[in-house]
Amino acid sequence: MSNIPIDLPKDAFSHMNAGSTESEIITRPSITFWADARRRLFKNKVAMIGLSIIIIITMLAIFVPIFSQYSYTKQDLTNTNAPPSIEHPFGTDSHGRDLWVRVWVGARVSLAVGIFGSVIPGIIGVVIGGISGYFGGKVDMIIMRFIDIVMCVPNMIYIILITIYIGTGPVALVIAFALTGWMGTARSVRGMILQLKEQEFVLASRTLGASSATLIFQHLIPNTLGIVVVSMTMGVPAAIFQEAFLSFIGLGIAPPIPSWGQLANMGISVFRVYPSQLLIPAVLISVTMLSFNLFGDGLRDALDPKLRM
Amino acid sequence: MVKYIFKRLIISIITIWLLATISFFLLRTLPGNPFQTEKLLSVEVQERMMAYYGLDRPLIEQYFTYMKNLLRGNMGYSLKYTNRTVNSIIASTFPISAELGLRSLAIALPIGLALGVASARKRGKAVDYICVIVAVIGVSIPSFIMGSFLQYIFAIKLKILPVSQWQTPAHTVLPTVALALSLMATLTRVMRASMLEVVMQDYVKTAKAKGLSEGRIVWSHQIRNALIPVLTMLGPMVTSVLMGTFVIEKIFAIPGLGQHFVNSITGLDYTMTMGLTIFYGTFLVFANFLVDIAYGIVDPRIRITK
Amino acid sequence: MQERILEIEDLHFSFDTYAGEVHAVRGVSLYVNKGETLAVVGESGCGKSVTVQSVMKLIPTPPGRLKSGKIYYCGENITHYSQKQMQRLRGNEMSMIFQDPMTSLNPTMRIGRQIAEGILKHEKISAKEAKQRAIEMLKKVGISNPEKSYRRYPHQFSGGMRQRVMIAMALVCNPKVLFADEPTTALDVTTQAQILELINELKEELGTSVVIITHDLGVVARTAERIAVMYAGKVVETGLARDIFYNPKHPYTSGLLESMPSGGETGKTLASIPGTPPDLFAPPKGCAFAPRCRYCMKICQEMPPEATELENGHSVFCWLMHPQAPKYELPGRKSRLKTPDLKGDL
Amino acid sequence: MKKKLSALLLIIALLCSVLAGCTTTGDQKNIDTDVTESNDTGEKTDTPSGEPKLADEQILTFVGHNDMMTLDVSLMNDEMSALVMYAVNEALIRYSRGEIIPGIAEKYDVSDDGIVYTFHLRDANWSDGKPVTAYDFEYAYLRLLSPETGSTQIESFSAVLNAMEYARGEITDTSQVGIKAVDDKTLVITLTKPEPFFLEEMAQGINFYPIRKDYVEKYGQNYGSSPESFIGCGPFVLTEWAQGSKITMEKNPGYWDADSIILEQVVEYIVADENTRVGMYDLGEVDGIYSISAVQTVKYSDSFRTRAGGTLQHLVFMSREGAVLSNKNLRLALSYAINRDSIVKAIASPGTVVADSMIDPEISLDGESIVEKYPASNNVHISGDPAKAKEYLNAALSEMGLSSPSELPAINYVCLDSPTHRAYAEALQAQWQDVLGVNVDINIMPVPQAIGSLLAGEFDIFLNGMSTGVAPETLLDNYTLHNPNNYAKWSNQEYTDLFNESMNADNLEERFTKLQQAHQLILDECPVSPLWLPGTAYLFRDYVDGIFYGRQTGSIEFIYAKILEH
Repeated sequence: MSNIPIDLPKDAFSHMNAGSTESEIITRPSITFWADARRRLFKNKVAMIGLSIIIIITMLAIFVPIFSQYSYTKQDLTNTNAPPSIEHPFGTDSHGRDLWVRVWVGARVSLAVGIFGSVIPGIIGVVIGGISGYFGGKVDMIIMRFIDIVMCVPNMIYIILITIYIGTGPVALVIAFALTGWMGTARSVRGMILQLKEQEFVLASRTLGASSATLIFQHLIPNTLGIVVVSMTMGVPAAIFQEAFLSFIGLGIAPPIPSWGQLANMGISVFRVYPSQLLIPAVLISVTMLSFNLFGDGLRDALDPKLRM
Repeated sequence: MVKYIFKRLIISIITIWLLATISFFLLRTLPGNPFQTEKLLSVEVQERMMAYYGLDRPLIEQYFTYMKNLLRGNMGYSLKYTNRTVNSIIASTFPISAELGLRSLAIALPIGLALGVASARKRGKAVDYICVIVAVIGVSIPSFIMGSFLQYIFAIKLKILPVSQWQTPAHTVLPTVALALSLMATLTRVMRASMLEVVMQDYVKTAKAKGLSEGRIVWSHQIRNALIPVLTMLGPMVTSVLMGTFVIEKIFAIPGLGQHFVNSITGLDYTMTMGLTIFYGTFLVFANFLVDIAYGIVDPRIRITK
Repeated sequence: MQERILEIEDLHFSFDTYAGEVHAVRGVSLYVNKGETLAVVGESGCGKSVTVQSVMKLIPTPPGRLKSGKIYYCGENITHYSQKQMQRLRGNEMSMIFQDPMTSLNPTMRIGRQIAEGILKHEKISAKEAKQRAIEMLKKVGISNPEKSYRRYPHQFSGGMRQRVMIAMALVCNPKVLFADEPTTALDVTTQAQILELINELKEELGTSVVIITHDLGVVARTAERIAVMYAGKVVETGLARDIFYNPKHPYTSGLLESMPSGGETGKTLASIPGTPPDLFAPPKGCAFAPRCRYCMKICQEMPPEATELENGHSVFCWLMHPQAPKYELPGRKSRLKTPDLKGDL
Repeated sequence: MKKKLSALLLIIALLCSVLAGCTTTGDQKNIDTDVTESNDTGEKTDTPSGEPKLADEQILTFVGHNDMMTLDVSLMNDEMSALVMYAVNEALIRYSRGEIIPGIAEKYDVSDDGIVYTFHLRDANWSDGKPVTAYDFEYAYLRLLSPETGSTQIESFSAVLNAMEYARGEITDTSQVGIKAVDDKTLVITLTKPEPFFLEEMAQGINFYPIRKDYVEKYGQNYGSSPESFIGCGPFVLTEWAQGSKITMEKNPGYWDADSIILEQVVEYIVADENTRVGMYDLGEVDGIYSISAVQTVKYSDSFRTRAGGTLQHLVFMSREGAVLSNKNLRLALSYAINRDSIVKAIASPGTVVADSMIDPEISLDGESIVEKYPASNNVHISGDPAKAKEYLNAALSEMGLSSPSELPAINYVCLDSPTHRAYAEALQAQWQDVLGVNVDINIMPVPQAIGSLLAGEFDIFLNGMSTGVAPETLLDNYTLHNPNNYAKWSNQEYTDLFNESMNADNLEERFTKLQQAHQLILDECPVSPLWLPGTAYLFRDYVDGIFYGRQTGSIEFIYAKILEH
């Protein structure tokens, strides 16, 4: 008892009503899952560097072609394969076109193909995987069997087949990616849904009479969203890669629209003679991929609930 | 077990049959004529060739003929390599691609997994960042650029390795490394993610509470469990790697199977494309089967006992 | 005075997170005597698990961080033991059972090996002998057909059986202290009783001290000789089980007891403590329980209460114990202690 | 771990430094378009001063881009097979250094009416020692024509009596076909009508080699798919064919003219990637590259050589009723807008020559170029004629009732999936846009689909490259009425009449005059527009002497080459 201060004012022991004080207010801001994820992401320097590069490249892709004095189709056959100069910061290509503009127009195409080529199959995968996992039984069996079969077709053959059917524009490429790229996502979403389905909150919602659609779209899919978002982010560089590969085998986007894959492919054929024509698109592809991958890694770390404290 | 294998076999056969059927009709509806090369053939010759190969017959009849031959293991003659059978082309090129693939896997698997483990164990530290960045660079450079650079640096500039061809072990170094780099990168990433997941598990804490050393915990409790997701992707990965990679084979002039996957479809070589699709599909089904068995060994929860 | 196996003095333990520091344990002092069972009771998140896990140094740094305080094991200061030094203690001198037997066993390793690897780590015996010991231990924890079970995988056992395996694993090296972190929470009621029975039996047989962490007063009633009640990272009351049950001095303890259903009084609505525990990102400057306390006084919000020592080592951290404070009769447990009701979840 | 990491970092550092190095050196170079002019003869090193010493080792290695498809003469239709076949087999007559020289046939007689050709065979042996007989030739030719064989090459024999009828299955009796072995040493070929270009066809064609019947019978459909299943009678013997990788040929000591063969061994590597091919050449792993692209010649501006001709690249305009380009003035506008010269200089392979007619100027009879003697031209200046192009465009627009080129319907340019075709398409597209403001959509397709579109008429513009053959009418033949190969779907009765009159003419003068008129007509109507005769650049070390590239594809002649001391 000796350590208790003796000199306490009389009113120190006056009664207070519980709950009437300020300390009742919970001091820690209520952190939702997404807010928490955002906070973690912003703290992740590597991911933020990745994001900044993506933003810079996107900005350049949007604005350079608008403000440049050259158009990406304007040829000058008397000034072909020029080295970088003040007039042409990246030099000119085999047709004497300004590579600075072509690279940034190519960025538009590659980024668009990358983003749509990843997001659209991602969405298809989520919907099909969600349906398959949720309904289970015959529906699941048929969908999974179908995926098994389709996955047996070598991806390359499949994509080439589709591009032969529908052409080689950016839109056609995105369609090809959409048709070929949804299976992986569908499978993993299905797996997650199968797990989630058994959990209490879903049972609770079901007993309260929620419809299938409500369950799938309000309970199940949001809970898989974290992983899907991560896989879509990772899918962007994969799609850019895929486009580059198709360009390499000659089935990329139709000229005169450039893409990074095409520029790199053009560059590779002249790389011994004019290395800058390969280096520029190669570095840009690699840096962009790197940024998306780093950002995706950061996103995954941020969205992993197990790491939440 | 026998029953399980039997059931798997039946499912596999049905899968491959459906695969063959779908690819057959998909391919035949493609526009174009397989006999046309840049040297134009006259309409007469072209029709003659269609008739010669029976491609003018009703599609359904062609389908049954093809299936009948397929049952006997005969995938027909290539339409481009006019007097070589698809079987013989696969038989002569697949071993080369498979060798390259196996060499790359032999490098990529241990290093990739080790980097993944190291990175996860030192999460957030310099080692982690270096591993992650190395891994990400590995998947961030398109293989045609990576392959060309490696060749340019080590063969042409430094002159320490041969430029191309598939002859002595020295010839295999560059293509193996070029292929292994991207595989390694993928494996590192998957293993890292998987390890991070495992590290959080309760049984790791249990093992720690038992007084086991770090090394022992990592080795016998974490890695084994972390390998499970890696195994899942190994089936398709091994299949596609052993089937050859177009880009690497082209750059390093390796007479493997990979080039045929692209050339046969762009050249509309029906029999070759069909043969490759079926070969690939069968191989994948088989690889997945093996993976499932391996799964059972690593993860007793799904051991096949029925 | 009995031999003290473990003593914790003024332990402070925090987690560093992106959002800031979480003060999970804020000055906990505890001790465990040889051969006795100490129950640490409190709501989830009050820091009980963190306390024992920090004793065993199971929490990785970062994010965990031992800020201050001292830990003595058998009189030796182990506060700053390295992981290597701890490895010799863990499993051998002190071991631990976790809450969820479903996830605490490695799913890909035979249980026999999981038990034996602990023995092999701490004792210089052959693999064969280790196996023999493990089989004996399995028999001891009541696993039928231990030879066969030795070769089984965790998923082939039920939850209760798995917890038995966990116990076998924890006790196989004859540790002096067993930490049981909510050992029955994940089990069904009948199994809970069996597992507690088993822990009690083995404790008697092996002379092990047990620290049982629980939020379930029913569990406490069945096993503990002494009780420490924790709230918001601090011990608020500690003493012999009967003193705590029948003569609680802290309003929180009293509230806990009131919210525990008792066998006799059917039809009576269970009391509950309104409000939620404070956030440990920014612990209140006064008594952490004050906002929920029906006896709250002005001083409670200003200053943290100090310990008031009563008889039999019963000590309370509450301003009500101050001589100047008004006196209340706090309700305690009314029915007899020896009719435990195991449904007393909070 | 650390070691591996540092090794990786080292590699990355190396990469950076090497690449940085090559940027600076690369900047100084630029395409020197004059290079082509100083190098367009195929025989640069062919005029040795004095007697150069031969190297001890007579091994020639070179690298090509494609594997050969088959060694079955009857099925063969690709360049790389032809290349090897030229060395490992021998036909009755050979085409070498631009002229016809004797092969297995010692001599031949032509009947006065120009219909019956009699070949007298020399004593020559197959590489296994058995004699080559006229029956081997008869068997080979009839096998090629037989409907059982499935050959794409039957048209090589179209001049031969009843050959096409037999090939089509209209007659089955081979004795009615004008190919007859009289005895072991005499082969008689009878034509339908006199054809002065038949010998050229035989010499330059790739399917006139003999075949050993016993080999075909032994190996069946696998005949010619490996060195074992093939036998030839040429100056070299195929000893190794590592498919997709390497072809090795050794000198055939039993060849009748073995004394003039100096090389002991020829090795061809097959490497699909051009950077790799050039790298092998730089490192001295090979003595030559079969063909290199225009851009690579920049690095070897004083050592590469070129060859030209054999193929004419021309635009086919879809002229069918209802198509956008059915308007003649629009077609002419497009043709006049093209600056052929600038495209050839900037993009085309060195050795490429601008063309203004549909007949290869190299096609000649008795040493006289036919198109020079009977000229016809599209009259477009090699640098194009923008003013005239616009005139034609305005005329076309007013005929079509349009006020600006932007109102034109979409014009679909179907482009073969190849880097050069792509580059041409992009250049043409830009010129049409610049000069005329006409927008053309490029649609790139893999070869089978692209040609499928060409045959089906599903295109507006198609850049077609066709072999010009040995006879002047080769390309013009297709555009007659109702010809299934009339790619432009252009129907012109006058043209058809003129062409048929030319074909049925009694004498050469009339034949060529009528052809000249038809030729001029098609150029004026412009369903097709000649662009250029593409050349090929190739690279051989200076010490390789006696390499000659023929006019036709696949006729690289290394058989008489020798390796000089170096």
